[in-house]
Amino acid sequence: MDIVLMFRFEIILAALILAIFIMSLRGFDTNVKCFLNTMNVLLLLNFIAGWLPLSEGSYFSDFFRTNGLIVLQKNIINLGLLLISLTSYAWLEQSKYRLEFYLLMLSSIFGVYVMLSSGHILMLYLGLEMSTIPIAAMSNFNLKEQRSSEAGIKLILSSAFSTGIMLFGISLLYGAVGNLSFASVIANLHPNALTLFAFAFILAGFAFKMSIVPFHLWTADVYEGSPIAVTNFLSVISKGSVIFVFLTVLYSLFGGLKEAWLLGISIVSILSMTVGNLFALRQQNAKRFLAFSSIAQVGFVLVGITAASTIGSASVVYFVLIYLLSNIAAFGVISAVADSTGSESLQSFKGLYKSNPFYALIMAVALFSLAGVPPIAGFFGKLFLLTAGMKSGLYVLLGFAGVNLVLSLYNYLRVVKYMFIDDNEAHLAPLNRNRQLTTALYICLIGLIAIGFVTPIYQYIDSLCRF
Amino acid sequence: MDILSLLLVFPVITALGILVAKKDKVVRWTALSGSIVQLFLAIGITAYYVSLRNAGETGQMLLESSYEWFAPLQIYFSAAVDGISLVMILMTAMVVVAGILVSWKIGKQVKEFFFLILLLSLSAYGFFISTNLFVMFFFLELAVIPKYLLIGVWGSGRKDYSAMKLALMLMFGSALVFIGILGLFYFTGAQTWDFQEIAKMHIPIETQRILYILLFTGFGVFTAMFPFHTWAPDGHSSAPTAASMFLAGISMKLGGYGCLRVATYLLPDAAQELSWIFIITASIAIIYGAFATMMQKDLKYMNAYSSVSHCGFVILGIAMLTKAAVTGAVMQMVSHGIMTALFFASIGMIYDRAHTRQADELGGMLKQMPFIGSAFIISGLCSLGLPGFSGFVSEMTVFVGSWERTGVFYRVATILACASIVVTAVYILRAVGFAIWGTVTNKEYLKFKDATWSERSAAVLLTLGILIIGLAPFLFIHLIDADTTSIVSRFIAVVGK
Amino acid sequence: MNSYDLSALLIVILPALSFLVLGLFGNRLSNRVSGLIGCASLVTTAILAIYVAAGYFFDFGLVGGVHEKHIALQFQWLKFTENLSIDLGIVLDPISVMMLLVITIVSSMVHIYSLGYMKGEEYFERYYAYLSLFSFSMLGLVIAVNIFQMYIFWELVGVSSFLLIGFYFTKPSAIAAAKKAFIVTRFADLGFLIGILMLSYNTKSLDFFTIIERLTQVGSPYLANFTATSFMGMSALSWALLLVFMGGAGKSAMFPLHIWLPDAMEGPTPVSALIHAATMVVAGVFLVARLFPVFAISAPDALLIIAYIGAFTALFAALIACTQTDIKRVLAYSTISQIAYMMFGLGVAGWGAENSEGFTGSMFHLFTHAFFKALLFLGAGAVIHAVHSNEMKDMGGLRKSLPITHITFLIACLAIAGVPGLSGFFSKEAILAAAFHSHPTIFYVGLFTSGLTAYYMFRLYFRIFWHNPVPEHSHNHEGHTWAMNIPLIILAVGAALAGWIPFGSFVSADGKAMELPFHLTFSIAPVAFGLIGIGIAYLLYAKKNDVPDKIASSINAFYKASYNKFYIDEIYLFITKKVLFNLVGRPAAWFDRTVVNGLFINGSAEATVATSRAIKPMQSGRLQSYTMFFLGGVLLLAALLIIKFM
Amino acid sequence: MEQVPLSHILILSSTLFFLGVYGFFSRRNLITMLMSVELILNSVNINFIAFNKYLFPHQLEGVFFTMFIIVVAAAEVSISIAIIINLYRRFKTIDIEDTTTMKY
Repeated sequence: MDIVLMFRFEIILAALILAIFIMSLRGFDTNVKCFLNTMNVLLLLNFIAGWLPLSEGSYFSDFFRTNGLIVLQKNIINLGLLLISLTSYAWLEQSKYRLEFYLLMLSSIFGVYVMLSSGHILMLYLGLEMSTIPIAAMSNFNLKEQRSSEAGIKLILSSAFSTGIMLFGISLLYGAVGNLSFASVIANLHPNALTLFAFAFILAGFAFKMSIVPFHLWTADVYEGSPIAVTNFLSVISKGSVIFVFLTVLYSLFGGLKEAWLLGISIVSILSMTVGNLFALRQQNAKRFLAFSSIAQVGFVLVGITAASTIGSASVVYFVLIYLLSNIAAFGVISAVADSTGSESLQSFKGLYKSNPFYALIMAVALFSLAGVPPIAGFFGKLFLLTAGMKSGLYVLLGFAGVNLVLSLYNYLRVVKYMFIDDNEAHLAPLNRNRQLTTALYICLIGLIAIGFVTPIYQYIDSLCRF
Repeated sequence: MDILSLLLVFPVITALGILVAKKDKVVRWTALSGSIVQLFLAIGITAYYVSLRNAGETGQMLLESSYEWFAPLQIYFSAAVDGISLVMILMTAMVVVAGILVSWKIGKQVKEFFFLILLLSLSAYGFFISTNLFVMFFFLELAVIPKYLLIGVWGSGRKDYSAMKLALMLMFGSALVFIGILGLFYFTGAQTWDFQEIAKMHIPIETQRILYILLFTGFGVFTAMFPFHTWAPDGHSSAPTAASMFLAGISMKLGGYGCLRVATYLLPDAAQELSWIFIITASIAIIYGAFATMMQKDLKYMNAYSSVSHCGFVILGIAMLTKAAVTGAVMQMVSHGIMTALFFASIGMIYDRAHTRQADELGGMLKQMPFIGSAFIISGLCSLGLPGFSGFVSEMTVFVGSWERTGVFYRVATILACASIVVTAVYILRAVGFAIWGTVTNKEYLKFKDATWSERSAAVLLTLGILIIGLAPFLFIHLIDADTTSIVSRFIAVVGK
Repeated sequence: MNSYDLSALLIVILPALSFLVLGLFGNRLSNRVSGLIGCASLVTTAILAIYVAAGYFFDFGLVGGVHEKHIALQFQWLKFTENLSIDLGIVLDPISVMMLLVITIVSSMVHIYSLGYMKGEEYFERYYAYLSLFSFSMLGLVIAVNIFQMYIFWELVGVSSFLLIGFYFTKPSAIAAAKKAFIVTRFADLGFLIGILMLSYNTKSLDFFTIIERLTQVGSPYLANFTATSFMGMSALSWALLLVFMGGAGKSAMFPLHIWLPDAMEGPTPVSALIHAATMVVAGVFLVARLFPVFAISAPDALLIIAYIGAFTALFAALIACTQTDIKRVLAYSTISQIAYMMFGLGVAGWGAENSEGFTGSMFHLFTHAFFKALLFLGAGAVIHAVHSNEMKDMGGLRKSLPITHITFLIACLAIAGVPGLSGFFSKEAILAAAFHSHPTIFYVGLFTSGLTAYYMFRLYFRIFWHNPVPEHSHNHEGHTWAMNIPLIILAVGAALAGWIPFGSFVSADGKAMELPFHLTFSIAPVAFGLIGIGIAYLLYAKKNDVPDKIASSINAFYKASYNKFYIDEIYLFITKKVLFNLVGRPAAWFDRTVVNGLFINGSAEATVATSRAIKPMQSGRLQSYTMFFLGGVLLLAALLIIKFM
Repeated sequence: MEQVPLSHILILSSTLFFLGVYGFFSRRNLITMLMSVELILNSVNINFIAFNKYLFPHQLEGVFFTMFIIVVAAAEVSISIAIIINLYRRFKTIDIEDTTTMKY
């Protein structure tokens, strides 16, 4: 029983995947609405199941381990999964390959789980790959679209390249320590040329997945080319999960090289914040805009990570939760607008508040949360990251963070201005709303308001992060 | 539920009421009644505070209360008041009521407008009562977006530019402030945000220097300190009347309060060592702001620049570190808050009718609209520091206090500040002569009606405020005396006596 | 609080009350009612003032033959520091009681006079409100116990004069004059303020009598370290006192701060009579008199400067007065000249029973001048009311149509010309005598000026009442209402007889009664000068002839200069408009817009945008360049780490 | 016969690695780029094997890692090929230089 509880995420997911296979054989997906709603219900159950009583421990000679924090992270991922599937309802209704979509998405999630609870670098590697490869296929989902396939090829090739680089680093690490289980790496990792070299390469691999400057360049193109649902998934699930793992990698795996990675992380953090915001400054395509904004956000996450302590990981997890909600909300609105106007340009948001106050308000809340403006939860998320960052007394880093707060505020206010202040010459008709999307948006809204004020949430995260 | 939290609960309730309200009429009345209740609540709290003091309560701050918020990060929602925060709260409540009255006729998106106004007021109350630096910062930030939207949506002129500039500059300021309070959080030894706790710590001077500059500059941006003042003229002039009243009346005071309560009070050694920097900026702001005002044609620009000049007195008083000067700074904050609100209100009333704010295009307003004209003149006279109005007592207190600092540097700064009263007279009288006196130039103006009941009551309320302080300053002094003493006692060393 | 104190308090309160009533509800009252309220309150105060004065001079003020100061009321109003605070209060001492008399009497006269003069004017009630406000502030000024209290009411009289000058607020000239008056005096008040700050800082007190005590006692530490520092050959104390005097000079229109007073004649004539002749303009004299002991004992050098400024102004203004054609302007300049008399009267005085006759003299002159100058203005007002013009050329031969005005005006002219028996004679005599004893040069200036005074006053008189009748203005205004005539008569009586009061026994620097010296031999010269002046005026202006023009053309340059007030206004205009506006204000505004905002704020924004443009190529869309960046990043990172930590 | 020293093998693998990288940067044909990625991965494999054999012979961890790498690489390639085929349908070319519709 114990093992079932411990593997519940993986088991349920495997079951779901299997179920989809069977459906595909039986052709259950002919009735679109029924299929999609079933999937959403199933994902909801999956999310609930995540909260079953927990059991810590590790199996397969520490290849697989789980603990409260990991369970929480998986739950957050599940929440994101559910919300994404809800928001992409309208799109999937038209799409021919909705079943494959779920198939690929779930298998990618499976990879994420493996990655999250890996106790060995091999597992880490496998999880990373399993979570990435399906996304490449997903991003190419609009088979008829040039941009989509371009996105696909860019993602797969560059990820393959980065994998190569990371693996090279891992091989060097192997050469240095001889056994790649986390325990042994932690035990006999000493700062020397080889390990530092290896660390740099491995860091690059993760940085690629988190799209940290200067390893970020694929992000914008892929986000723009892929279908909105996939972009959403990329920006929230894959990025978030890698951030979670990155915490473990830095704090425990490379804990021995702390001062080394402190320097490296601060540099790339400054770069990501600044470059991300500077690029977002000029974007007119909504998805591309959010791509760069997410790059900047990761920069802030890195500021928090530098704390290298409870507050560090707690604030990061807390932030990722908020970031997930805000981004999903934003993408949800974008998809709604894009569906009806057919354009993903920010211009099409002009005068949104007059025609669709609901969407406009959701979007505004999401953007304010990203910009870190009270009383939306993003404010707390971002400021806790900075608070964590100050722990190591890096005034320079904090200074850049401050400047970037201003820059990012400008970026987000630009969109707010479109929605609330400007009025649209081509008057926007009230957009069609389906129940699923609305539900998802409401969940995000409530979450974004509540997380800041329901104190137990943060305390729970904090209690899990104490190590 | 303790009494101070009521100050926050009422605006929230009112805001929610506005959200659910259907008709504009209902919205207006909800907002008005809510803010009036708030005003009386503030008065009540003050009375209660005074009674406690007279009963011999000797805490630095009274009516303390604390609720857990983010316990792991030491963030508690803890509130307390002393005289200084009380007078600020009273001023805020007054300006809020007046602002709502003045924007009675506002046409579009009434619900949103009053909602944002109440959000602004909420932020001000929260800022003044909270003793936890993080919460303070939360409320400071809370005001930024409402300001942006108020200017952007309801504003006039180059509103997009002004709104964006205001939001960004204030964000910059708050970023500095936040880094500063993070420094206080970590490097004061005890990891706490509570400034009464931090005040007990001894902070090494090197840390103090950095943090003092960060915090004072950061809050200085809010109170339009030279050279970070340029958001003020554009912002004020583009904003709708009520928003201008809030910006100049309340938001700028958040900055001043922060400079005093956080920067100067918590970092006394650095303050003694480095306050000369801000004495310089303040004197520049005062005299140069006054001269810049002299050249303005647009009445709102004029008052905005004069606000820069007047808030210079606040900075000067705080930076001079003598008791009288600090008292004067607090007085000036309250006085300027009310006075400038009245000024903007009367300008707004004129603008609503004439649709121009160019002084030379106006004229004969006093003949056409005696009430509004008189309101304008009264606020003008208060702004040029006429005895009997609040401006005089506060400025004189600052002067006397600044003169306590011996040494040529301080004397020169003080004399410059004094010199500004002449320039102030020049531009105020120019404005009065052009816009208010004289004959009606434009035939259109002959159709103007004088103030409506709501405008009248707003003006009367604010004028009362001005007169109370101006005629009975001893009440005011009595309220804040102990607190200024306890603040100044931290840097007795430099002042000598 | 005995009846005297109570009535002293009432004297101040009543006008304030009537101001409040008229200001708040004036627009609901009829003109008649509001006028009556104003008059009633002021007449009451006048009666109370006489009562208090009588009480003070003969009863409670007199302690062992000396007029001690008596604090009727004092309370702390605004506390700056432990020992610096603004107290409001009422002090009764010779000069303040004397001023109370002057102000209340003249003010009540003006109130009554205005009933007729302002009949049917628009904003009648507002006019009376302003008048009451002025009376209140002026009374508050003279009874000040605290130098800051004086400053407060100083500002208040300034603003009420501003409001009254600008009473016809639709007339551009009136607006300009009001602004000029306020700004010039404000500039002077800046000096006053800084002077106050210096005094208060060095004496640790704002209370008049404490300051005087601490700065006059021999060997008091305050005096010592105040006079220790000196600047440009004068002690800090002298500088402080001169700054204070600067305020006084502003209000009392001493050269070069006199420019506002002639323009102030734009206000209604009764206002000119009250504010710009009798009361407010002597505030400066009063201020110096209040601090006289300090001046006389601790800073004689400052006092000397005052004396010279006074003498110069007296002559200067008299010269201008000779050529003006606007009758009110003539009176304005004569006012300046007469106040200057009082100034140098104080200036030449010293401490001690024998030297301080200048003090008494100037106070005496202040007292008498109030009567005859107010009378002159009211008379001029009556004339203007009749002919609807200020210009001499529209007048002449009015003695038939305006007998009462004519007689009273003549009395006033004789008084000011110093004809023996009339009030002006005695007071001017005292001042000249004092000057003669201490500073002969000043005495000769004063002597010559008194001649000029007689000349231009009678030039005025003849030009108005004799000369050749001008055909138009047929309509006879004689006996425009009793309201206008009664004050004329009362004041005429005052102007005639005020001189016979044994003034010295009431008012003196140290409170001890003193006998104003009076030698027939001495008084020959001034009287002679006066008569000569009158004679010349008679020859030139009694009948219409072309001699004046001849003379004018013969001394053309001088005449022009004097006619144009020696171009002082132009100089001021240059300084303010050209220098302040164009060289300070404009650059400041420009700097703010272009440099601070443009360069500093917008510049940073533009820089940001430019950077974001510059780094655009990074995102070239070409996968291989992306991966190159990738590899470059890795290698750099690795290199950095290895260099840093190996 | 004595062994080839580890260093030689490492040199070889590194050369291979950079060859792959070079190919990846210089080739414009997508398929060729995939092949260069394979080169990179193979250099990694050589590393693992070498380290395993020379330094830690008692465990087969490196070898197993290699196995997994090969498998994953295969999966990767399959997906890439699929995408490339689809891309060819859209662009009528598999030249990397032409697939740059999205930039800046």
